[in-house]
Amino acid sequence: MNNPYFPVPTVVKKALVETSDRMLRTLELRFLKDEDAQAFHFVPGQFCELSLLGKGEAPFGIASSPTENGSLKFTINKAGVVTTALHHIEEGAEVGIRGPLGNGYPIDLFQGKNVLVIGGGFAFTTLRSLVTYFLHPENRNKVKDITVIYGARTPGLLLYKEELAEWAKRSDIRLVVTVDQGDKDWKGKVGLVPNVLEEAAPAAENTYAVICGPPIMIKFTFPKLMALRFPNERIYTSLEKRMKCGIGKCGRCNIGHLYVCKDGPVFSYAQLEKLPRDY
Amino acid sequence: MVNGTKSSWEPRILAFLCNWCSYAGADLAGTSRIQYPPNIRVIRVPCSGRINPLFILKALQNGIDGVLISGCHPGDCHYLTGNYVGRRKSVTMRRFLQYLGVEEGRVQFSWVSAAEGTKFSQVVEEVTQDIKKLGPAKQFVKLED
Amino acid sequence: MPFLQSLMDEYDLFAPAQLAEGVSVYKKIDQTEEVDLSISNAQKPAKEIFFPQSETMFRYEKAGKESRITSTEEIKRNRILLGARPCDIQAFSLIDHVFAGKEYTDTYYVNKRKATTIIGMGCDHPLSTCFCSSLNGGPFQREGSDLFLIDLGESYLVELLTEKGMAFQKNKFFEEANEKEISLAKGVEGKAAEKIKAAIPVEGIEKRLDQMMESPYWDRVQEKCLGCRVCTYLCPTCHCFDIMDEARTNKGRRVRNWDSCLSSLYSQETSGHNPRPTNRERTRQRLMHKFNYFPKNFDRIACVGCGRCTLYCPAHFDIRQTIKEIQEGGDK
Amino acid sequence: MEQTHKAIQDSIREKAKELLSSKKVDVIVGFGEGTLPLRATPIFIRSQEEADRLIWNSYCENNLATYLYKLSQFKVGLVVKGCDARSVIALSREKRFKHDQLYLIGVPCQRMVDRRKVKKAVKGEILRVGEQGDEITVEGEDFKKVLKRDDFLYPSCQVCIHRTPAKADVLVGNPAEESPLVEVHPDVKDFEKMSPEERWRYFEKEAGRCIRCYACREACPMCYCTECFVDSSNPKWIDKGLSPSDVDFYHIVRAYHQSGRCSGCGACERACPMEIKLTYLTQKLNQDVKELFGFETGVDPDASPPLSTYDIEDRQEFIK
Repeated sequence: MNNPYFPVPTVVKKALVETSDRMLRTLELRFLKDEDAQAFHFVPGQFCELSLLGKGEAPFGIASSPTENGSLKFTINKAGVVTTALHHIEEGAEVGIRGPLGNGYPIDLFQGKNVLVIGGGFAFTTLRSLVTYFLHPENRNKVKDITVIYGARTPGLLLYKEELAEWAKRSDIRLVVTVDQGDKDWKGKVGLVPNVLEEAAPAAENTYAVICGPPIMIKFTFPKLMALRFPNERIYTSLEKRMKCGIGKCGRCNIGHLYVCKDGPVFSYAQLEKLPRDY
Repeated sequence: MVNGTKSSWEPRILAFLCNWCSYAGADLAGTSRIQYPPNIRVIRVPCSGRINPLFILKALQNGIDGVLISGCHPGDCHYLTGNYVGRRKSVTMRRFLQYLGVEEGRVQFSWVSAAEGTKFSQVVEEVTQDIKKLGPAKQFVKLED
Repeated sequence: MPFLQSLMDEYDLFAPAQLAEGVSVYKKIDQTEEVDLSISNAQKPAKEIFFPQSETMFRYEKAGKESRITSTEEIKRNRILLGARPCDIQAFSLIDHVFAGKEYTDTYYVNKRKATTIIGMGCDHPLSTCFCSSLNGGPFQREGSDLFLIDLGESYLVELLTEKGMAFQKNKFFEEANEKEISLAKGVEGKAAEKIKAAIPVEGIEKRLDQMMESPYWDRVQEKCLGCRVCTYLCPTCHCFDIMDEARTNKGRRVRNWDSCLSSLYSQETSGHNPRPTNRERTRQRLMHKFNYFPKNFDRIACVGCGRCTLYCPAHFDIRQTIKEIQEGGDK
Repeated sequence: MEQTHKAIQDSIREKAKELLSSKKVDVIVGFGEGTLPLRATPIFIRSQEEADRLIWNSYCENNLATYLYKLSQFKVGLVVKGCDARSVIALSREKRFKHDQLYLIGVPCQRMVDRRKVKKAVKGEILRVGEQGDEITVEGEDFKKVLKRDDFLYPSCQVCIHRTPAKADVLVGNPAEESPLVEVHPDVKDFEKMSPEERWRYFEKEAGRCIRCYACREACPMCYCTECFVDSSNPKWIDKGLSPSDVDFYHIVRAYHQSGRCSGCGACERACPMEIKLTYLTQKLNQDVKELFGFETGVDPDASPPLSTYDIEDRQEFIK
């Protein structure tokens, strides 16, 4: 029998500090064994438990896309014991991985539709996976217009800066990057995500919105989407809750009768509306 | 390591030394080339009043054979009263451990000033002898299971 | 006790045993004298046999950048759980849903469950706090047992109920029961059933709770709750756990320990946000999980009416009363 | 005794009604009827009409001061026994609530009955309990037994010499005579007779039943740390499993942290579902603190907690 609690070994291929405050670090992991790599199939929006023996485990959304073969990316916010340790490990170090876990974004539903991606701060990780997935030549035709609105508090806190620059050059994606507060080198937009959304949002018809960000951003963005006449069924978000097992056993991440780890982390607002406010 | 044959066994003793007196005393012992047993590992703390009883228990749990806490003599505290407050914690904790049946001598206390290099070496000598007599700590050690 | 010894020769035996006067648990038996079948409602329920309070998931050893993991999931010797009462046994069928699961199988739990033959035992002295009969159970319910014992004073009537049970058909300690013994057993059973007077109205409670998420009733419920974990740890159906590493330099183990939704840390996020910041949300979670969420997922109430939470709560919180109040619409 | 209880109960109700109607307090925290024999339960009364739910009997064993942290936004009328009042005074020294937030309804305590001891005195489940003078009558399906009340008191109650609250805004009932039934806590006495090895074994055996439910901690009014050392993940003082060393660690530190703060109420021990003896630890610490520093928790509202102060002449013969 397969033991779902067993971490599969990977090594850190590359590590990169993403932000000026040095609180976010992206790890690129490669499976130690080929068979593990081959058995690993995921969709954007799923997550993994990363484990450091002796420190413990913590869940992270997969930041890379299934189309980027060979390695997995995770962007880690330094906060607790495990994440701090993940900030200190060096390239070549071993990291255990369990996953992919959770449901992921409903990619099939997006077929033939426009996609509006709204991200804030370091919650952009699985959104990067989603965008990268659809930008892949094999998948680009699956959806129509892709609009990405991404904001951070300052320019230094933006994730994946090089990729953002590349996306900006492309014609098959509309990218709006905004910061709450610019600096002397910042030439882009300055403004809060909810406000930028008002200006930059595509028409709600035929469009799915995917939104991930800090609670305060979600709180103000959601009414704007409503005002833009996005129906609840077409707004998706990825939730975070304290998790341990990641497979719906240990209990703690439930919202009502659903478990964020197993039945989520991606939910539509239509689903959330029916659930208790327990998150 | 904690276990080992009796002949080769050397106790590991953890010493919490206050920065201003006992640590300087240990330093003086060193610079004066006074010999003392190499069984102690030193952790420098700002003041003997800084010692949280948790430190003592944690050390014993991790397999340390003895704990020494040393600070400034009464009246000499760099923070005026830290060692006095520490003294109350020491006496109550010591009595409590004794009451519970923890071997006497596992946890010891001393006053050593910055000028007392010789006293420091004597204290370490005594403590080491006491702990050697007691043998390896077993009571509180977390076993691998 | 040659019968017990014969079981121990072949199996790891688990049975109720007393740890101190009036305090008992289900434990692995080292000496037959430990077994005390008169214990009907041990403090800790029998769930521990399949889901220990603290369980090593694997051990690891690190050498340089490499590491080696050794699993502890395998059960090497078959097991017998002897003397569990029907409430605890019914609880297994509830937490089976969680641990066996559809998508993921919890190998630790399932391996133990499969390797175990359950010798249940009729509960001839139910307490006034017992309300198993209100929850599809009963003091002599056989469901879940492979063999079932009924205490006849001088002997036990043994019923072989399942394939695992039938394996005992030729056991040299068993004799064919006669009419008299069978009717005696029926008498014992009937008497016990009569004893359970408490009828707790659980009918429709799931629907009732659907409407009560934001009810002020929870303010009342939480008032006297101290926020300890007694009711959850002693509950035969509570199954939450935490996973932690216990490290010592290069070696260590990953361990899972019981956890409780009544602890504030349970849902505390690293960011500082806690979706269940007060006792109100936490006591609500406990009751909702048992009487609303669990039924939604598995069509069964996650309570077997053993009464332990009521008996052992330091603030004397009585779940029977709470159920009644909920059914009456809460804040009354 | 019954009469005393009844009289006290009436006075509590009367006082509660008065306090609630005059809006001097928002809530009365007292005891209500339990649903099982030998038990009372904490209740929270917010209106005059409900005040008749308040009771007083031999089973009002909880220390209600432990609920104060939840009620920081309210004016609270708190029913306190002598030991509970001592906790309140100790909490007040630690500035745990606002000066005018509390109204103490003090009850001179008749010492509480140890429900477990009573249960163990009979075979079978107790279904009814009565009390007459100094006798307790317990009845079950097929038995009826009369017990001498004094033989069934909690150990912490047997040694109590502060039955009358040292501080109360109103005292219901006459001050109790302050002499202990026994001089030394029986469990401390037994424990001290043992050799060090036996003592350690006994301690480990008791602690060995621990299920880490933390009922002892939560029942204690003095255990209010925002983050208890057992819960801290960084530094992680101890692991969360059942390794004897971790469990011993917890019990030593939980008890020791009560040095000079414990009122000796025994709530920790009463809360434990595994019946682990705990007051032989805290009571010993109380004795030590009294002997070494002349301090008793919550008796003198102006005395500093002993471990937060010092005396130049403190003992130090154990220091090299």
